[in-house]
Amino acid sequence: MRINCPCCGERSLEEFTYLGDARKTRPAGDAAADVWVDYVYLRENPGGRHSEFWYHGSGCQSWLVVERDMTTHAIFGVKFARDAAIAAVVHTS
Amino acid sequence: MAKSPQSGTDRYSIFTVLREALRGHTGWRPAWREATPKPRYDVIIVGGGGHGLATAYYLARRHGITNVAVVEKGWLGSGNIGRNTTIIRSNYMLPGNEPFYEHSMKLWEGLEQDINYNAMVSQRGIINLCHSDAQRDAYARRGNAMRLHGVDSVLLDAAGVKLHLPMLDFTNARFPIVGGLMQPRAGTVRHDAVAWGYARAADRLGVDIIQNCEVTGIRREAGRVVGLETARGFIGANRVGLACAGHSSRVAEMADLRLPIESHALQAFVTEGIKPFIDTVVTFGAGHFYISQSDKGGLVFGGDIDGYNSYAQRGNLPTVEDVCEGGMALMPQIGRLRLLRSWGGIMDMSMDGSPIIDRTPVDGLFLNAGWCYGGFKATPASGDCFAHLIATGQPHKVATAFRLDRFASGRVIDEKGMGAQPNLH
Amino acid sequence: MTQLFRVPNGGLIDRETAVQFAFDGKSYQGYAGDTLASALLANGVRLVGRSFKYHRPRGILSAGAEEPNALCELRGGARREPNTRMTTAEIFDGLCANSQNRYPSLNFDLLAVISLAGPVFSAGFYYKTFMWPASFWEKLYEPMIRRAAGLGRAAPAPDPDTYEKATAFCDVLVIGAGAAGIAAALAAAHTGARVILCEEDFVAGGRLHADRRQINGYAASQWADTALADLCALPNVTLMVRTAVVAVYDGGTYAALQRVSDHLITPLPHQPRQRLWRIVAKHTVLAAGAIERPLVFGGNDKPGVMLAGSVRTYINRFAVRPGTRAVVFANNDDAARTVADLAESGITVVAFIDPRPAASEFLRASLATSRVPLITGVVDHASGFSKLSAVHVRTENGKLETLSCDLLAMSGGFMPNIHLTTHLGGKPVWQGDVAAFVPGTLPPTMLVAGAATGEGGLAAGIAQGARAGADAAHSAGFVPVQFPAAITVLCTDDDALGFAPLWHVDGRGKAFIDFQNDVTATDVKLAAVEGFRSVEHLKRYTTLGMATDQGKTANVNGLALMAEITERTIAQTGTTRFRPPYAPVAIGALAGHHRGAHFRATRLTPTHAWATGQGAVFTDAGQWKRAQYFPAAAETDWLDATIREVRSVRASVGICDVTTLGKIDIQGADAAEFLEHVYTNSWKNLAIGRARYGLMLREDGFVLDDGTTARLSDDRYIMTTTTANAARVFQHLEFCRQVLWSGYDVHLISATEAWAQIAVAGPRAREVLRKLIDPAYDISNEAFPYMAAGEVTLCGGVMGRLFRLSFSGELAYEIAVPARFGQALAEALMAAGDEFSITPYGLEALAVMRIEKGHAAGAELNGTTTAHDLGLAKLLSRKKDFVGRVMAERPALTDAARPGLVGFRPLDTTARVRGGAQFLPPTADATAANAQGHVTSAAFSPHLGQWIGLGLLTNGATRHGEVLRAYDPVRGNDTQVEIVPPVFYDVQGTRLHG
Amino acid sequence: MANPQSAPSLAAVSAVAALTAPAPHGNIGVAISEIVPSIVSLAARAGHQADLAAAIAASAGATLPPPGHISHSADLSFLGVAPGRWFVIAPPAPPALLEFTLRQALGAYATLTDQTDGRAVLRINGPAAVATLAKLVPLDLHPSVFGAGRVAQTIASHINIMIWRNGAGQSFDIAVFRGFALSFAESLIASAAEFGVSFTPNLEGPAP
Ligand SMILES: Cc1cc2nc3c(=O)[nH]c(=O)nc-3n(C[C@H](O)[C@H](O)[C@H](O)COP(=O)(O)OP(=O)(O)OC[C@H]3O[C@@H](n4cnc5c(N)ncnc54)[C@H](O)[C@@H]3O)c2cc1C
Ligand SMILES: NC(=O)c1ccc[n+]([C@@H]2O[C@H](COP(=O)([O-])OP(=O)(O)OC[C@H]3O[C@@H](n4cnc5c(N)ncnc54)[C@H](O)[C@@H]3O)[C@@H](O)[C@H]2O)c1
Ligand SMILES: Cc1cc2nc3c(=O)[nH]c(=O)nc-3n(C[C@H](O)[C@H](O)[C@H](O)COP(=O)(O)O)c2cc1C
Ligand SMILES: [Zn+2]
Repeated sequence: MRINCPCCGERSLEEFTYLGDARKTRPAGDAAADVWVDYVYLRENPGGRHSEFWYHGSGCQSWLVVERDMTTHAIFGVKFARDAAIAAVVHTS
Repeated sequence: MAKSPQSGTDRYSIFTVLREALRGHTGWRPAWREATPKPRYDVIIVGGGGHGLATAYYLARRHGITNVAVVEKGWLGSGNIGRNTTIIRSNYMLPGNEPFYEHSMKLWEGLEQDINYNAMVSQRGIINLCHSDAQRDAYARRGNAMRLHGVDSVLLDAAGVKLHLPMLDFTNARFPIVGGLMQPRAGTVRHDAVAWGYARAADRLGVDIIQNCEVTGIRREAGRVVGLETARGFIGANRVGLACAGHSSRVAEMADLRLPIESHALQAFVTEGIKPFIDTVVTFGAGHFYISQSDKGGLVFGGDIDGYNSYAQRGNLPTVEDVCEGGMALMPQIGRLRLLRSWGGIMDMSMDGSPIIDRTPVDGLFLNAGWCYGGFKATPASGDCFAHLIATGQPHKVATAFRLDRFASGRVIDEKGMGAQPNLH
Repeated sequence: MTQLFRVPNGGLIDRETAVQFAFDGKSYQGYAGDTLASALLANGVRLVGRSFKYHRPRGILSAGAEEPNALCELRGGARREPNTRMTTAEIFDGLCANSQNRYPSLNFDLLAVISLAGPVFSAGFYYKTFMWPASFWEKLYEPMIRRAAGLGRAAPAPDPDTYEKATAFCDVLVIGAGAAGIAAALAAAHTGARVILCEEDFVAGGRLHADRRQINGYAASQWADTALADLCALPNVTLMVRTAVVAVYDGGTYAALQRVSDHLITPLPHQPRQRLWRIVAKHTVLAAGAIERPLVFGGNDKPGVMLAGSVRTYINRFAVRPGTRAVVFANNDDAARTVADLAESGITVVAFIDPRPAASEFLRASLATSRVPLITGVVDHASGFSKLSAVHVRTENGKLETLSCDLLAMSGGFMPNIHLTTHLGGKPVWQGDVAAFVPGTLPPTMLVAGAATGEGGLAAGIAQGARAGADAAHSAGFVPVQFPAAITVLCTDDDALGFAPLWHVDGRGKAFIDFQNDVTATDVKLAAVEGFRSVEHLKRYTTLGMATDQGKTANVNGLALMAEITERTIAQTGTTRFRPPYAPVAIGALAGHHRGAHFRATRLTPTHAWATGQGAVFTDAGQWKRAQYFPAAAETDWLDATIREVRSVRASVGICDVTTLGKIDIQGADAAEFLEHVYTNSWKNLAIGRARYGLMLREDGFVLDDGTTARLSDDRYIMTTTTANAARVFQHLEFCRQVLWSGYDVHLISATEAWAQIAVAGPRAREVLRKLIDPAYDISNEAFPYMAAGEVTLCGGVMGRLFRLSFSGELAYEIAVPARFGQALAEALMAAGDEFSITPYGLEALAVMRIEKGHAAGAELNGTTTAHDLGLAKLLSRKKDFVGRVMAERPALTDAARPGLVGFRPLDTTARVRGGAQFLPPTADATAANAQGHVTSAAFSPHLGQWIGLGLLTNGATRHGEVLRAYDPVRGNDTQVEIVPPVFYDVQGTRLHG
Repeated sequence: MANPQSAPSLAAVSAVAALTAPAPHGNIGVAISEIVPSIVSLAARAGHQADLAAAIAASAGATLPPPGHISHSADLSFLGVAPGRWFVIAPPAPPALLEFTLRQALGAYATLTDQTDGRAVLRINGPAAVATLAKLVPLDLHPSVFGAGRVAQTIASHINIMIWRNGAGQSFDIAVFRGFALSFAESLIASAAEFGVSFTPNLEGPAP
């Protein structure tokens, strides 16, 4: 698998580490307990497109959000997680 | 308790084999009938893997519930039961796990006679290697916990390891071997035979095994299960047990459930067949590598999961290299042996690395999942405990910790201490 | 006389270079350019192996990677290589090979008696018996089965050769250098694309060298040479022979195995035996040709029964006569070429046996030219003891006719070599008109050309190749250009296939489908009877296709027979899944350079060389090598050294390299705010020039790591992490910075390696440092108290950082200098401390002192402990949001009954307790129900003169004074211990303030 | 109190001091040498990207390159390694001098950390440099892709590295974390051995 890092270009899997589901946003400190349980423990795990955090640890050390198909491994897009995070904040506020 | 599954001419023994040899093997019955779905069953088990088939068998055998169907989307045994590296062991550390896996080990020990099928349960022992004093202490902790549960465990020093495994690299290793934890009763089992043996035994007790029957929906009325939509039509049942391993999330989603599970690919490898080379199972944690030899002669080995979510039953090259590097580091004699085949399976990686055998918020819907890369060894106990839960509504006494709500409560069973990150377990 | 079966002229062998080799101890001669198989055939050797289960005598079936029979142990000693295909092994002077899986010899194999009991040893036999008594399985049955199973033997010693891995990039990768592949490479290369052409064989050209074909008036072999020469002249083309592409991975990544030195007796100096290439290709053309299928009839496995196309390969490419009297049996016209080539090379062709009712014009014409009779019918069975002596033909009118012969060339049609099209999950589809599985969905950037498409024909193959090569280059961004002439004008001799299926002849004797695994037509029938009708069940029940050749010649025949028996079409029946690798790959090659000491990189501290000089014994801490202890001359074990080191530190002063602790330089206007989120305790009020202990949780509320962080200036902090967690913590902090709190002005830089950091501990520590730190800096207790931190210069202006931290409980500092000075600093400290008998100390002594002080470390920070467990609950701030705050409050994590940190000491002061022992009530049974916790760390305390330790004990904080058992059965220990507070030394902490 | 005059000055030691150089043989396809440039990491403070760029233009006369590219001023090279992050490389100098200088020039706009001692840098020169690096570096080093002025961070032989091309020829510099330097140099020399390799340590050692 090769991930096209928006900073470094296309690189092989071994440069990256995987974290998981990127659709989640960290709840506010005062959110209800079950919201936190959901955030920490429950996962989307779909058969198709999955949005996920990857860390380019052997490259630019950026956290990325990769849109990838869990069944075919096809990658649809890669962006900086920082931008995704900012976009999410803008979107919800 | 139902009667012994097979009797008379259908029994497997050297005599029936001889008889059939003489008449050209025309008298055998199919190992299991090709059942077509009935309109309804008392219990439907989704997933014709090891756990699903064992569950059906124990439902019939121990609880007398025989109006049972196992529905399988592909061919029986096409999931992880048909692609795992066949290691069985009960060398767990935490009290939530250990009694369960030991129960499984005991069931393995009597399995073949029970189901009248030679699954080649081979108690050849397992050795987990350690490379530092701290690791040795951690193994001692585990070995002591096992002893407290009445389970065999032996702490070996380097010389002790060498006695069993002279081919390991004791002289030039990057991570020198200081010892290991051995469980002599651990070993391997011929994986496909487990599926076939349980299927045959369940079939003989009246269970319908329905292949090529993908579940596409879980029909509910007023919050309780009434049956399943499948590729072969609707099938009714008030009790449904999910034993879908790597696909658990997708099936649970049909009942609007989200699970504390990610699906990950684990690869495995086999070499060309060679004459006996290694007599026990060895795991080399520092190198992400473990190995045993199949009775056919192939070295069967594996390592870490690929590390990203996947349903693809295959992995990528970095893991292949990583595993083979581990192999060469551990036993440089295998350099000229050839990798014959590599494949992958989809692991139901849970958030604490331990399984779930529990009810779900949907009435009548039961869940058996979260086996990670270690559910093969659990097959008999998982079937027994899941059957117990479905039949009685109560958790089996060796599986009380495998609750779904443990993530909310914090009573996680985290052997490795990696937290809610499945790819690290 | 040698090489009696060599044709006098022709072939791609070098008759000038004779090569001596040995098989089963007997010497033979061959020529450079031979494979072991061709050289053995040239010497008339027919019996070369024994089958897996029945130990049947076997000969050479094919001329390529699909070979199921002709396997040997190649070379000897540590270079012994079992299961090597003679058909692909190049010979070299001194080659030595042995047959395998036979006892005592190839000609006289006692185990062949198994063949007599064949009916009992049917498929699935094992599952039905060997069950009684249960205990006999491991002791008797299994060892017996295992000894009989397996083929060759592994080498007896570590592989003496080396391996390499390398990465290559190209626009177009062409797999297979036959007619189609050469055309593809030429077409792609002419657009300017970077092309890699991989060929498994040691000679490029594929069937162009194996068949006597014509292209544009040239002999095909000559056309190939010219085209390849053209290719090699282009700077943008790399031709790699002896290189098989073995696997396809995501993202256009391919694994290819280059056999760099397998044709040499040993690799040249500095050369690997093999090299694994990871090829990253924008686009790919698969032109891997096709594999011929055997026909299934009784005795089809006798030495002397060969694939018709391979017979041509031996004749044309190797100038070898594989027999003297031949029969050809085929259900297609391609085998007519075999008749012609046999006749031409002086082999008598007795007949062409053809099951098809009507022969094509092409076939008639070719047979007429060679004057070979056509018999419409089938071979009912073949006979002969250890090699073929006759075939028994059932003619169309039902008569059985015996034809004596020593060679049967058979062809059951062709199987396109589509292996690599399936690795990413593509499912082959059955194409009835060519009776073959052809590629289904392809990997995203792959095209297929030539015989691999299932559509035969040389001209068509070249045209397809050229088109695919051009298309691939175009997709990779290159502008189409006109094809070079060699692949534009195309004129070849006739192509004809005219295939009609014949899956099985129901005749006499064992009819083999999978030669290597001894799977017969009867086994397939048995599987069907027992319900193993899915092809995947068929495979697993009978082992069809599971041998070293992965059923390259067997699978289609097996599943076609299953389809016939179960009255399904082949399309409905389907094929089993192909899996990487395409051909078996040495594990050594997949590991490359990473074995032995180079398995993983070694990370060395700046004082490594110095510590080595001090006689240090090192231990692994992740990838780091750290000094474990420094044995002195008279000391016999680690404990002596450790006790001395601890005593020296506690009495005077010692030094220890602590560079490995993670150091993270945190800068920015929001640095403090950031720390508030990642640590549980508060940071904003930390003064410049001060350090503080910090605790970090995971989001699930369990402890992730701990360490100290110092504030160097208004907006700059230096954080330390534990050695073990340095990388994970850094990654976690970057996640917090980039994702969770992405608006902050804060930057993280790992500075672990930039600074050599040495702990100077003990009552004389200040005096030692005072000698090195430049006088401008006041390091008196008042000016630089416990937990002070700051920049200093030392040794006359060398910049440094000084931290007053103490893990040992003594007056202690950590002094950091740029890494290049690390070794000199250690030396300077030793010199400055000489008057105090300064001592270097290692991890063991460090551990003793931290246990005496009750500091948690790896064994306690094990990922399952909470702040409460470690007695650190007071560090959980209630005033802010930090990672893990909410989940840490779950009742199960704060439950007082959880195992909490305690200290303990054995009642018997001579007793030793070790990590991993379990706590039990003193009189309770040793059962799990009574277990109450465990010993996490233990050490001999020189201060107390006995073993002590830390543990995690249920309700630990309330149980000081209780006596428990520390139960350690795996080491044969069972000791009574008193539970005490987890601080054994200087409870008031006065020493570290001293 | 000790006499400051008697304080020993500290000697610098190379990260690959322990390397045994290969015995020279035949042609030298690859010449490997250790170099000791000053290295400082540079990042823009939040909201000050433009100020930083302007300050660099004013003080060093260079433009800050995008990731993967290098720009030069008279003495300095700026290596773009991540969004908003660069490594500044300069000729050998005493520790912290480069950081100090840059801090004076860039002050409030930049985050600076000296990395000189954190890395060891090896220079790989010669006709077989690319063939050698193919065994270690999983990047396409073809001049059309990784020509003059290109830099990348990647992983080689399990070790994180930063690699850049020197000029337009067959010359590359590779920076590794100091603790890995010996391991990496050994792999590099082993990979180059078949082409003929020489190794030149930095005899003066790093600047004191
Ligand atoms: C490479 C590898 C190595 C392993 N090694 C070991 C080992 O050495 N020891 C060990 O203990 N464990 C090992 N495991 C783990 C073990 O194989 C699994 O945990 C265990 O097999 C899971 O239970 P199962 O057998 O019921 O799963 P499966 O066999 O996967 O059964 C689940 C079944 O559910 C079916 N299914 C899914 N969705 C549907 C649907 N919608 N409708 C109908 N049916 C459906 C699937 O087709 C599948 O057949 C390994 C796994 C792999 C992949
Ligand atoms: N219908 C048919 O299938 C059929 C039947 C008989 C003959 N033919 C003839 O076969 C020839 C076809 O030419 P072609 O170029 O397609 O095939 P080819 O067999 O000439 O060449 C294929 C080449 O690919 C190589 N190869 C295979 N797998 C490889 C791998 N994984 N890695 C590297 N190399 C690999 C082989 O060693 C071989 O040299 C024509 O002459 C055609 O007439 C075709
Ligand atoms: C224990 C074990 C041993 C195996 N031995 C062989 C073998 O000798 N030959 C072979 O071709 N495959 C062998 N396999 C692999 C299977 O062929 C197959 O790849 C695996 O069961 C996964 O199925 P799939 O490849 O069809 O997805 C083995 C698998 C396992 C689990
Ligand atoms: Zn990147």
